[in-house]
Amino acid sequence: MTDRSAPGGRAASAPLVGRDSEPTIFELSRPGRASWQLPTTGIPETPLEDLVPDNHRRDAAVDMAEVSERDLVGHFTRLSHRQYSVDLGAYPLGSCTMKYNPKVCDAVAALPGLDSVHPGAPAALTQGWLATLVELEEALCELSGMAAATLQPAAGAAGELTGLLLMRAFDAARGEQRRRVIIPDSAHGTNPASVTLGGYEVTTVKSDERGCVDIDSLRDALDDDVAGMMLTNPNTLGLFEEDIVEIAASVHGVGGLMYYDGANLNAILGVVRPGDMGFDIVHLNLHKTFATPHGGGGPGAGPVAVAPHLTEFLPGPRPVRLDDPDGPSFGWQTPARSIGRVHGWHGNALVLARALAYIEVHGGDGLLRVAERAVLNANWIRTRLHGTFDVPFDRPCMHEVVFSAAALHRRTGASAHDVAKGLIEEGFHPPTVAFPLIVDDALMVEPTETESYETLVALADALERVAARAEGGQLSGSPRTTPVRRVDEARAARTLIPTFDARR
Amino acid sequence: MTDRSAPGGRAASAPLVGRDSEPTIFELSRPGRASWQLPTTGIPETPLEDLVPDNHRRDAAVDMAEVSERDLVGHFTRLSHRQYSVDLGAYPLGSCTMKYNPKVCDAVAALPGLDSVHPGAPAALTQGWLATLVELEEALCELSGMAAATLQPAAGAAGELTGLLLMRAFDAARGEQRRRVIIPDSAHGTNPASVTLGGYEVTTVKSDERGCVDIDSLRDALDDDVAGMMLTNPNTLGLFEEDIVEIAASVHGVGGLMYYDGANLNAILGVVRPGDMGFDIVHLNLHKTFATPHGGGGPGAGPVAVAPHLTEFLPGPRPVRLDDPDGPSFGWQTPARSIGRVHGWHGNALVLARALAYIEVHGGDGLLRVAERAVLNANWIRTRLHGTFDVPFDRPCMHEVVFSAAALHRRTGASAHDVAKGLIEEGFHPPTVAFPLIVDDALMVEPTETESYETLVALADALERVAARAEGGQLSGSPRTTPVRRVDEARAARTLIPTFDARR
Amino acid sequence: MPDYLPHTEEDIDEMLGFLGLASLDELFDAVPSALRIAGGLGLPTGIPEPDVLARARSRAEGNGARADRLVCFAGAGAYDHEVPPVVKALAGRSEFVTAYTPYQPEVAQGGLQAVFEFQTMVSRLFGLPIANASLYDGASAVVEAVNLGVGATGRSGVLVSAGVHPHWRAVLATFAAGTGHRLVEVPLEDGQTRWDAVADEADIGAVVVAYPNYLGCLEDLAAVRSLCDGREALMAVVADPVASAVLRSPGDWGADVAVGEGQAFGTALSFGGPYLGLFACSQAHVRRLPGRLVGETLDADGRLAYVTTLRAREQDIRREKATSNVCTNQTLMAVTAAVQLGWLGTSGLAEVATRCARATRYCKEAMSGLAGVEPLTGTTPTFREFALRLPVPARTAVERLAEDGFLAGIALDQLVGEDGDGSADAEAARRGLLVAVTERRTAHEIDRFVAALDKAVR
Amino acid sequence: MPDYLPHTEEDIDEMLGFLGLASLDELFDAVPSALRIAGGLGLPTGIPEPDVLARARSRAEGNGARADRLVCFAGAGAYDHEVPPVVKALAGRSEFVTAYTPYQPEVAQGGLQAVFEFQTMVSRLFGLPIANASLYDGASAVVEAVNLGVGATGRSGVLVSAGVHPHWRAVLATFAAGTGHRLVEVPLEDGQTRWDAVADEADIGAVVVAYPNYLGCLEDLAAVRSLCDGREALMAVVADPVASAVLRSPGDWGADVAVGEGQAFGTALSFGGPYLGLFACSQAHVRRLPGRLVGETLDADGRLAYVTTLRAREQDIRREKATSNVCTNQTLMAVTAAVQLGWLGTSGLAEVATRCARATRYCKEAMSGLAGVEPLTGTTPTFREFALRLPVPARTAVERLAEDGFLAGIALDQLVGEDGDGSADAEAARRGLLVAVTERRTAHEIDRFVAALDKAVR
Ligand SMILES: Cc1ncc(COP(=O)(O)O)c(C=O)c1O
Ligand SMILES: Cc1ncc(COP(=O)(O)O)c(C=O)c1O
Repeated sequence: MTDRSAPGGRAASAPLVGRDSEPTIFELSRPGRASWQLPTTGIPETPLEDLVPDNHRRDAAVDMAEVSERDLVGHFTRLSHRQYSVDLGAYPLGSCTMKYNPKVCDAVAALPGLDSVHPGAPAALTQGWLATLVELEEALCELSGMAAATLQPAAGAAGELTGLLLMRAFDAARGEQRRRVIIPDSAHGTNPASVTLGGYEVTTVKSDERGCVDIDSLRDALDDDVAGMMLTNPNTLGLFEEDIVEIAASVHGVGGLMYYDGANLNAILGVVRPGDMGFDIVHLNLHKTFATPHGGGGPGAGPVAVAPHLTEFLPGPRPVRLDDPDGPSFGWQTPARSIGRVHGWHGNALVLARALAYIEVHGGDGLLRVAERAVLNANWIRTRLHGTFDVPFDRPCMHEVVFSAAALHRRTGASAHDVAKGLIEEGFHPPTVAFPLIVDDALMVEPTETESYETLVALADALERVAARAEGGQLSGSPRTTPVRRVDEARAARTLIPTFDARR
Repeated sequence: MTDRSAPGGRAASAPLVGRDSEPTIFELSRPGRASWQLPTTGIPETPLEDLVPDNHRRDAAVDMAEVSERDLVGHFTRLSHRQYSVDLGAYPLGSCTMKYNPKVCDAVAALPGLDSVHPGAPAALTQGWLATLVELEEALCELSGMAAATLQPAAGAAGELTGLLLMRAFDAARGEQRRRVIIPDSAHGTNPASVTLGGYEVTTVKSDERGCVDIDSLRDALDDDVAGMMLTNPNTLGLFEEDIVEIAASVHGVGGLMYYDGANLNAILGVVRPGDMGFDIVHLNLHKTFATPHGGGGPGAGPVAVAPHLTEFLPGPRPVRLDDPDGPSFGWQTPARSIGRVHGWHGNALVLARALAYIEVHGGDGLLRVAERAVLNANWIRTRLHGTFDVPFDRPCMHEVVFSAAALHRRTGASAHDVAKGLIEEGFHPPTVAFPLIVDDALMVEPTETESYETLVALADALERVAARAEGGQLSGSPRTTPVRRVDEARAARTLIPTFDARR
Repeated sequence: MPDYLPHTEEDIDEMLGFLGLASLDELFDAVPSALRIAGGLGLPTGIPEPDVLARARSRAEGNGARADRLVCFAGAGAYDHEVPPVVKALAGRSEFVTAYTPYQPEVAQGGLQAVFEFQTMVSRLFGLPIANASLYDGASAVVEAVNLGVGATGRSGVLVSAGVHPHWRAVLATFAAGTGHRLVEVPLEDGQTRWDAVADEADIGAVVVAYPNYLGCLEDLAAVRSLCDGREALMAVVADPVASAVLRSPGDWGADVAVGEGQAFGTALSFGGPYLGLFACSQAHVRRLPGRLVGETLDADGRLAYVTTLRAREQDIRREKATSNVCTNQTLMAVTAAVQLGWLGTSGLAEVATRCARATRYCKEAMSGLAGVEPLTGTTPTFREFALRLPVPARTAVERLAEDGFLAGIALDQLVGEDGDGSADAEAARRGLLVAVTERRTAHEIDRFVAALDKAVR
Repeated sequence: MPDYLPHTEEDIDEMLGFLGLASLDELFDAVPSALRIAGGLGLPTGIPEPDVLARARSRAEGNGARADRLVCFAGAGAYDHEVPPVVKALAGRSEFVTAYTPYQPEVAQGGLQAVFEFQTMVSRLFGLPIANASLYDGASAVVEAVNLGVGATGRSGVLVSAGVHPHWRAVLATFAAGTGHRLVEVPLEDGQTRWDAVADEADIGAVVVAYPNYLGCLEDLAAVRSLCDGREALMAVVADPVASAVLRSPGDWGADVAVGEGQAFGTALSFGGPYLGLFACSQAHVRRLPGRLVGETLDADGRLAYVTTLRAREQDIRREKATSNVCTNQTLMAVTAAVQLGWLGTSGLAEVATRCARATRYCKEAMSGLAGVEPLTGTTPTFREFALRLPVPARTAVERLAEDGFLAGIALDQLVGEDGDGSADAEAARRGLLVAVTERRTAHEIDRFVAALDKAVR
């Protein structure tokens, strides 16, 4: 097949009528063409030369693509047809919680009274936004069992780092300078990376044969140089750390703080709260649990909630309720010993507004149902596919389940990666592969609560067919039905072409 | 290949990952599932039995599909991936004017102050809408060279019938009862159908060897029983009726009225006006010329503009400017001898608002450019493909050009229809086939002004490749790359299955 | 400033060169120069998009009656129903919006299947096996029903209940001037059609009745069926599709044709259009069906596929002998309705209808208690709309209530005719107010509305 | 009332049966019962969608500062630029909105290619060969630039111009607590950085300067380049990407890293987020690049394809040794920016920048004529934003002008710190007003704004 990347208004590059590539917008470009239109302003047309001093002015305009509005629309619409999404089908990526996001949340975020508000406007003119933030904070505190929260962090990893800086501040305030933070070997990669950026050293503790923190290893690792421990619960294997009370007590016992990575909160909404488990700091991934669509990579939001002894360190300024009966109801306040800002403004506000809408529409009762259905779905998949793939830690899981294709791999040469590509041909987005790292050939399935029983059955059937094809040695050519076939990732890294201009 | 129409949340039915069918929503349905949510109202929950008398109440609820919002979204999003559209690529359907429609017009139609207005609200509370309608009417009159217009007709055909009833009313007012309306043999099918519904008989006049109305045949057909003549100009061959002045004079000579089918107005915007050519009644297809997206079959709008001697017959009530300096600026008025209403309310108002926005953004200057570019594009295609297909009436065309695949058909067995299917494989929507009826194996190409030169080149290249494949006898299996392959139309008519319930 | 035309100067030069032309003007050489517009169109020059939007916004501001400003109690065929964001998102997808009529089924399966599903839903709702892909609106659907009835029976007399929406009757009358149908209006009494008033009419091809009728009243369809049986006329029911969710279906009552206005299913009030003409009929009349019809078939590989079918009825083939002249229809609204009905599902559709009935009952009862205000249709059961006789002209009441934040309903005289005719009936109509209450109205809104009406009619 | 969960009672029973469980509760047997929430969450029960929308609308009403109500002259890194309907329509397509990070490139070519195009556009704009797929916002991009600089040089001292946005400097300071970077703030004089004030600072890994800086002023980047040369420090330019359309690019001035806030390209004001962190660097630093990077490659058939690349830098592989902890980024805003820049094209981008400069000049000149009002930064050239010293506290002016329909700008003391510190500088800051003027502002708006300011400061 040739790689025709011809310009012109064909829809050929949309999968609807074939598999031809879509040219880049730069290839569709033609000098002199344009689509912008700007308002009539009546402002004198002073030449640029009189506005920008010579030594600062660039010689020539920045070379952008030049296309008509029609070609712009064709291009990006065709690109959209080359992109899988939750709205097209199931997306059982473990750890990612790719649930369906109610469209009402989009409608809220698109309200002109929310999306056209300048973040620097005075509090008196942004009371609606402040109310939104404060109400969300209160709901998140109730859900996590914490006392107060900052909504500034723009994603989970930003929340982690914020949490670690809160640890530092707490340490410093008690005149200490602890150096280590403990994380389990199953932890998500952002955890260790954040620890480093927080100025701590990582101490990794092993998982035991049940897939949970090995209490003995943990005890060995603990001493008064430990600032705290980061943990998700359920952990990244989808298993609930049953010894959580003991773990928390041990860490607290050496004066450390417990940090909860909330990426897996979906499993325990309304069932159990991190605060009640003994955590001191909790970040929440609103883009996982609270239904902000992931945008192909973001934006998200990673608020951090903390126990009472840490509230004075929270980033500021924070939106707060005011008492003054004559003045506005909400204002900004910076906590006494705040670690400072962690975001240019107030956080990913529109994401926060979506999360509040999501919480309101579900309510306390609905959020519990979310957790129940998520866990039900995951366990059904686990039990159903039990014989098809190995389940390294084989017991009831929470909202996700980790299979291993290691045995299959040894037997047939087909890795978890191959299984994933095979599943694409079956019409499903694959599960997460190669994570968590402690499972060989991991296939991590998180169906989420919004997928129906029929979808689970279809997904399980598909995975069984894929496994059967693997036994028949038929997976290596997959996928065959997609706009491109298996992509050469090594080549991309070897011969780096990060822009159109780097193309030879 | 099997016809797996399995339920479940696979995207398999989206072309992105394969060619499996999408199940109907009824197959995705499962009793007890639902996605509706309705507002809290606080109204007492009186049982239905107390609200609807027994003899009127149905026994069981109407069986609709029962799906979750997630499955609803999956289903219709996947369906959308099985649908070609202007936004995906060129759509050179002759007579249909499938130009790109600026998104700003959608934004106008979505303004809450327009789309949430009840049509029965008093004039004082709908001044903005009345202004919209009046300003549009004035612009359409200027463009068509007419005195006044009704905006009620919901599509071109409705406009035609309205125009014919205006003829009747005009006849009746002068105490006549003419019986015949003349149309050329190249006319669009709606013309004769409308004539019948208007209570007239169709008299067809032949086209001459230049593709235009044969003046002699016309003269033969004319007498004082002729109420009028319907004509498009440019005609459905894309050719300008050069003798239009003479034609109009002849028809007027016997006391007939000239009716202009405005479906082809795109070609002459700002160049020449139907009124100046001698037409008395003009309908305009706003969904062709004035950029309302066609919606997969509609809605459109077919306003009818008339010369001064016909304004008193226009449908009513009509939006009008008022003179009263103290009262509102706009009101409703029914013309003295109105033929009556032709629409349940005021016409397809949101389509009308889009058309006004389109006219405003282009302006008089821009509309002329529209016509120029549309005609330039069509002539370029004509000249370029001149050797590939026959051009039955081979001279400069206006906004569209009719080729004939008849010779190709005879030589290779590949019909215009086959050429169309071959072009789909090339990534383009095919031209109109089998219309106009007077050309054998017609292929009617209307590129429109919004397609770029590159697109024209790509389209012409593709048509040449298809013709070459026809010579090689390779077209009969086309298209191969689409969600379904060639569809059995005869079977559909033979074994009628018009609903899911009619499936066996 | 750029417009939407992609042609660069070089493109134009190159293309003209290829054509052997010296200027764009020469493209129009076929147009007699005497006819050419001299000096350009008398229209302003183009203005940029943001300016166009600003103008549209300022016009929109001029619409006091926006449903986001005035609480809407107006109906008469156009209702303020709930349309959720998800329906707008799906029906607004550009593949549905910017496609043409599906002439090439291989690349139009999405739209075709959506319409096939729509047809199924309408068929189930109306209890008839055939439903088409849409007509312009309720009014045009009635016209087509009558045309079908007259065509099928060869008899041009048509009994039309005065309970059919006055505008739709007006449209029927307009088009009857062309078709020559003889329309006989059958009067109402207490909101129900007095068929006995036309007992002597002969040569009747069709009988048209609305259910519920435009005053919200339920009609006796069994009586209509026997009337039709007696005359071998077709029974055409103009059904409110929301009411059909809880009422016996037209098919169940024996209707040959059922038509209606589908705006209630996902389409905004939109100042009256684009709306959605619903049309269903019995198997016997499928070959007279107006408009488009999608059918199921197979592709060359034996795969399920959809396609427009029975095209031989249509004007592009049948020309002057076509069953109808409808070409462009309202497909996008049909797709919207399919999405909305998919969202509602079995339970939601029944729920909306039930809530409308409840809210209407709640409002009607509260209003009947007001001094000087009385129901116009006696004790005849109504569904989601009812008419009141006020002590003041209804237009005055509507005006006053707008100041309190309500679109109070539709003044009957406005609906019946622009000016009225000065008769006693006209006077009655002047004091008649048609009030509709949908599932969106809260008890609080209704209570306030009732109080405001009480004040306004004193 | 339905929610978003598709499980019917029967589904649940069947699934539980398959699992051998008697109740949903048993799914949570692993959770120690003492920890389980008793009596449900302390949150209200769920309310239906329309009620949620109504609540959000009423909150939205509480935001007086909506740009559709107050004419916006506020900037400070967040600008009221034109975003056309076409950009919203395209960037809002659900395939872009509801996809995850492109872990499976075969079904993510659409998003990957859009980001590849975005990277190319940022690279061209900043004049540097490498650009990543986005960071959270301008502030986080500065943090990452400093981390890269310190990492590359092994020197922890960082000179940070006081012209960098105060919030961003605050964020830098917050994170420096973890990384241990030694931040040295370099003061401004008349809106330009006084590098001589830190001539003695040693062990400098990076120098950070804003161009234009947050007061709108153009800085001398040649001086920064030679400063960096002298110390072998990395030169990091915080560039306003709209200004970059007409100013010499950071790369052209010799920057090693350029970062910026991309909100101006198609993203609404959004009360501050989600925005778009732009990041570009020279080839030398590609392996220290934070965040995601899309590269071109081939598929198994030799067809062009896109994929995220150099993943070995990222935390999921590198863990505690990763160059950055960023995982989720702001891809949707990057796609939006690609669409917006595609819409603007070469000429439109230059046009927007030029119009901003013109409108700013127009406004600045008119304001300088007002009694008691003077420019804060002397005669230093500014681009699309400028600071004034008012005779009254700026917060007061902002308050008063809101009543006239203007969001007058940002009071400098609000930007610099919540409370000020009572010093003379703080007093100056209290009277400082930062005014931004975009291409959306008309002469008429500006004239009225100037008149209103005149009145407000008397
Ligand atoms: C378990 C876990 N922790 C942390 C993160 C990081 O969150 P973010 O991507 O929002 O930075 C993720 C996200 O994938 C995760 O799955
Ligand atoms: C030449 C011509 N006339 C009339 C019509 C009918 O217009 P409509 O489809 O809007 O009823 C068309 C539409 O295809 C047409 O092309």
